Amino acid sequence: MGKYIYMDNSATTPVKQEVLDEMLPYFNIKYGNPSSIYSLGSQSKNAVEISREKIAKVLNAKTKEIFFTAGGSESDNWALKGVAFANKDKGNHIITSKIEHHGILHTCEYLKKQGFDITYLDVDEYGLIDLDQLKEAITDKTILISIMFANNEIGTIQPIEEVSRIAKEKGVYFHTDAVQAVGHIEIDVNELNIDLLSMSAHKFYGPKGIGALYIRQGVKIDPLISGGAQEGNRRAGTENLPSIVGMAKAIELAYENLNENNARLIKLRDKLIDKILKNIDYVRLNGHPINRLPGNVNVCFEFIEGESLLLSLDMEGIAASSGSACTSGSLEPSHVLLAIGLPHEIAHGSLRLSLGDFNTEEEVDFVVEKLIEIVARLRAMSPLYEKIKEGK
Amino acid sequence: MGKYIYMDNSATTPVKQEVLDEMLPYFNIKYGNPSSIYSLGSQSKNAVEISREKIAKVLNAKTKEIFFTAGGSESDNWALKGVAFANKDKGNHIITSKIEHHGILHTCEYLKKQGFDITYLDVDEYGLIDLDQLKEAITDKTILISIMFANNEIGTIQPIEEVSRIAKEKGVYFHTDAVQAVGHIEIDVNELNIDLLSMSAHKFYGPKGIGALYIRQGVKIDPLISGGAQEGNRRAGTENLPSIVGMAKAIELAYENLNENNARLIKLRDKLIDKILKNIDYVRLNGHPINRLPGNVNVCFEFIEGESLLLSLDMEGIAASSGSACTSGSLEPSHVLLAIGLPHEIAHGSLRLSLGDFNTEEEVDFVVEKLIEIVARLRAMSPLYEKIKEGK
Amino acid sequence: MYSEKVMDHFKNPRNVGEIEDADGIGEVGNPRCGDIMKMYLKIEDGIIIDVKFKTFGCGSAIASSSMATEIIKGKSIDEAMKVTNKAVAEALDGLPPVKMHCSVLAEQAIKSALLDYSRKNNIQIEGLEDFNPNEDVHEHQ
Amino acid sequence: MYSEKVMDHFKNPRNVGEIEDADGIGEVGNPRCGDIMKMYLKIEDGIIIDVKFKTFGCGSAIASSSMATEIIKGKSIDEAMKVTNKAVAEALDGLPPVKMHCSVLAEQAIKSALLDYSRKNNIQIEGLEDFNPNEDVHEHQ
Ligand SMILES: Cc1ncc(COP(=O)(O)O)c(C=O)c1O
Ligand SMILES: Cc1ncc(COP(=O)(O)O)c(C=O)c1O
Repeated sequence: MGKYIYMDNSATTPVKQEVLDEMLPYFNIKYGNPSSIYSLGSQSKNAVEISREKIAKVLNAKTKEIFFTAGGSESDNWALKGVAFANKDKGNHIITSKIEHHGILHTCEYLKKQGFDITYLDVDEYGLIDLDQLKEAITDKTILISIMFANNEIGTIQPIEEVSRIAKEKGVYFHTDAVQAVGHIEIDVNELNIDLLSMSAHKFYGPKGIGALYIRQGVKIDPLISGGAQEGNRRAGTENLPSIVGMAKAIELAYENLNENNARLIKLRDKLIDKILKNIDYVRLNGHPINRLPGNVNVCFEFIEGESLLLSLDMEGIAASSGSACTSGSLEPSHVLLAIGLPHEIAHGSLRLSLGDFNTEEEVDFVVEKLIEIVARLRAMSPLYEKIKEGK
Repeated sequence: MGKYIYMDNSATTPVKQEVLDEMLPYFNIKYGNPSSIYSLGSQSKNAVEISREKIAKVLNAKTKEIFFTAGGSESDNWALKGVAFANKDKGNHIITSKIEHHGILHTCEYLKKQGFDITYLDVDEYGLIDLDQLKEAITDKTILISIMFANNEIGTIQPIEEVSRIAKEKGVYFHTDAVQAVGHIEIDVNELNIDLLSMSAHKFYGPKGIGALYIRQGVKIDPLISGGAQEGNRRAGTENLPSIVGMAKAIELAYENLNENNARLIKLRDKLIDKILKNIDYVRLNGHPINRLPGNVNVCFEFIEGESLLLSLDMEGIAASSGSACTSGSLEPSHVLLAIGLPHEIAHGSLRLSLGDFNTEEEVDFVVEKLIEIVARLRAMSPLYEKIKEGK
Repeated sequence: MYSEKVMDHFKNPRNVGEIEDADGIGEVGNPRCGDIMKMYLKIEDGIIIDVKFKTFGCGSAIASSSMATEIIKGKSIDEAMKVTNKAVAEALDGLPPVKMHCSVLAEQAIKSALLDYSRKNNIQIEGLEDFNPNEDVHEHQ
Repeated sequence: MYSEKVMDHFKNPRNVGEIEDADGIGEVGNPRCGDIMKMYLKIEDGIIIDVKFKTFGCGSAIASSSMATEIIKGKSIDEAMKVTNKAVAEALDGLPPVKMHCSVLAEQAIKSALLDYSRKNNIQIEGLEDFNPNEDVHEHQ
């Protein structure tokens, strides 16, 4: 079998060696609490502020507009709950889409229980929202629009610039869950008119459990975690020093060679897509053919179920993911696949291969080879495929 | 000057080498997302569950009663907001004390704005709450009592068993902020009848940015961070794998030799207290003389101000902390020192030396020697001391 | 997540396939829910002399089908009727709680195939009076 | 946090002490707020020929006092009156925003000592008409 082939980079990524090297001294040498005034403490404070600056620079934000959190989910919760509660005198209506991450959707459900109204925008077969539907949805009670930058399952990139222009015209805050986009796509929060943006380091070769929320200066938002005076009094808790330093290093690395990296990834991605579509029948590509994340491949194999596909791939040393219900312990397949119009039985046969910096062309070839075998084997076992062959 | 002397272990601690060694593979080798079903993912899932089990065991909790968070502040916010909102049909009254950490106090202020009533119990000169006052404060609207296990500034340990007995008798949930206690004091959540307990790994030689909330089975609580199905659907976010593993290792180490370690620390602590009280005049010990954290020393030097004391100590290579206003950028000295009845001017002269596993007797001797010099020097500059000498 | 037995039966499922001239065929499950099991029985003198299956579903669905066929092969109809979902799960050294419905599906596939046999041959099988092959197995979780 | 200049003046404060037969003594600040500055002036022919201070306060309070005494030593009363808190802070290569009040305190200590001198000598010093030595410096932050 040889080396393990990791094609689930949208789920998480390994911490790059350069990132880990940067982090290490902060565990047990430069371990001072950034709030402490002695030298060991102010050294830590400096490290936090330099990290904040690095992240701000990449996004063209101001340094003081970056707030560290424990990851994408906290950032999403903070953005939504924080803006909702701080602006409830202005209105109680929030607009989002049907294909957001659960970090957004479940938070919206919570806000609904607290008296907020939520509109969930539809998406088309490629996963794109409809800008006209968005415009029509805005009322004088709308306080926030939250549309993800790029979808974690099907990779579709939304027309963020247009969304934020509409939000700005109507004087509504615009938040984007950019957890899958930061580190992978060029983002300028000013050019794109973004008010709040969520990110998470482990999606771009930084450590797990650290993220940030960009909050444009002047945006009215309550804290989610109150307490100490950290993060300009807006997010309490002793700073996760090594992870903050690691996140900054990781984002720097990600944007250092973004264009070359992405060119390579897109080539790999398109090769993988092409080979799958050519060599296997009854398969369809999910997500937008062009406006998609550089590393994202998402396909549905009819007549087979995703979990057995993943287990079979794992047996060959290949890590991937699926939107099948069986992989999550829930009964429903992925809400994203249903939202783009897939029938349940086809959604169950979905496979996401998300490519990253460490994947090679040889791996792509190997994976396709194995996929052909596995799909054939599972279909041979499938009573659904049998019917097709018999022409029923 | 020689080695840096770190006596601010209540602020944070270095990650122990054994802990870091345990963490390292999880950054870039065993980096799978615990929610993924392939082997790299289930390996991670196992690591999380084994860690949870280790922590549960130490506290005599059930494994599924331990929920990982990003630290003490998140745990405090979750406990208070989560219980408050989930039980608001039962009542809107919360009881806490005046000497809680800001993670509790500022969350209570937030809850007050959301319509909850908060009672802040007084403390005596040693920082102990009054159990009779507690009993009288409970009404039929009381839903939660939150009393810290041990105070972070003056080290006083509260009569937790009695507090929880009162809470239980009245059918009120009991939360304790045990951030300073876990890893330092034996805690049995069942014997002590604790319903919710906050902890933070960086206070016991684990990494920063990771903590946990113990939630007794059956306690009604809303999530603070909604989203993915992690942590039994109660705390969303990709698990901070290396830190979770590190926290578990750190807590194991802490309780392996707790009694011997504490005997050593208490000896050091008492030596430090004795020498300070004997060699410097106009000084008083803050906190309880006996019921205090093994490593906590907190004294007030009259006529001098804490920040200049800390800077002077730092110049000698000694890290410590103070409850002076000037160290926090606020105008008020520590609310804890004021609550135990210290006048402002004396509270400004407070010094906390918190001892840890790496401090030695030689360090204690050196620190006292330097303290004598520094206090004398600062007093020689102080117009307040001048008046005393002149008998004014 | 899965026991070694489950993985073994997933990797090398026993009795996969169809029986051309089956005496009883049962199909349970629902593609909407991501699992369909189809079971073929060859019965002689009240004894299940051959059994095959086809399954669309997750790893534990495939393993449960495989194990169920192994258990009933060579057994009498009465013995096969006594095979519960628990027996299938236990024979697999257990299933994760969220996957127990797969073993229920396997039990139902057996019963469904036996029902088909009983109807075709116009006989009564004790225990199948109230059996409803279209019952939603996910309720059993 | 602090500039090297601040740390230098904190470590080695200039002109610490008292002047026995001072011509003007000023004390500003409040122990409740954690800072008191006391300044002693020796004045001859309108020139500050000696100055000493004592300060209870944080590092920047001590450094600000020290710097203020250095600035006004040898200066005329008029020149000393023109020393602003900004000048003190700038001479220290800046102070953190939350510490600017320390430089205000230093400016007030000078003025307060000059006020004492003017009263004792029954003279008017321009600019001290509206000076209130008890004003809360923390308002200036
Ligand atoms: C008593 C107490 N509670 C809560 C906290 C907050 O913990 P953390 O900084 O890990 O969020 C601390 C430490 O800062 C503490 O000492
Ligand atoms: C689009 C999106 N939003 C939010 C999250 C949550 O991030 P985290 O797991 O770091 O909390 C993820 C990843 O899990 C994601 O893909």
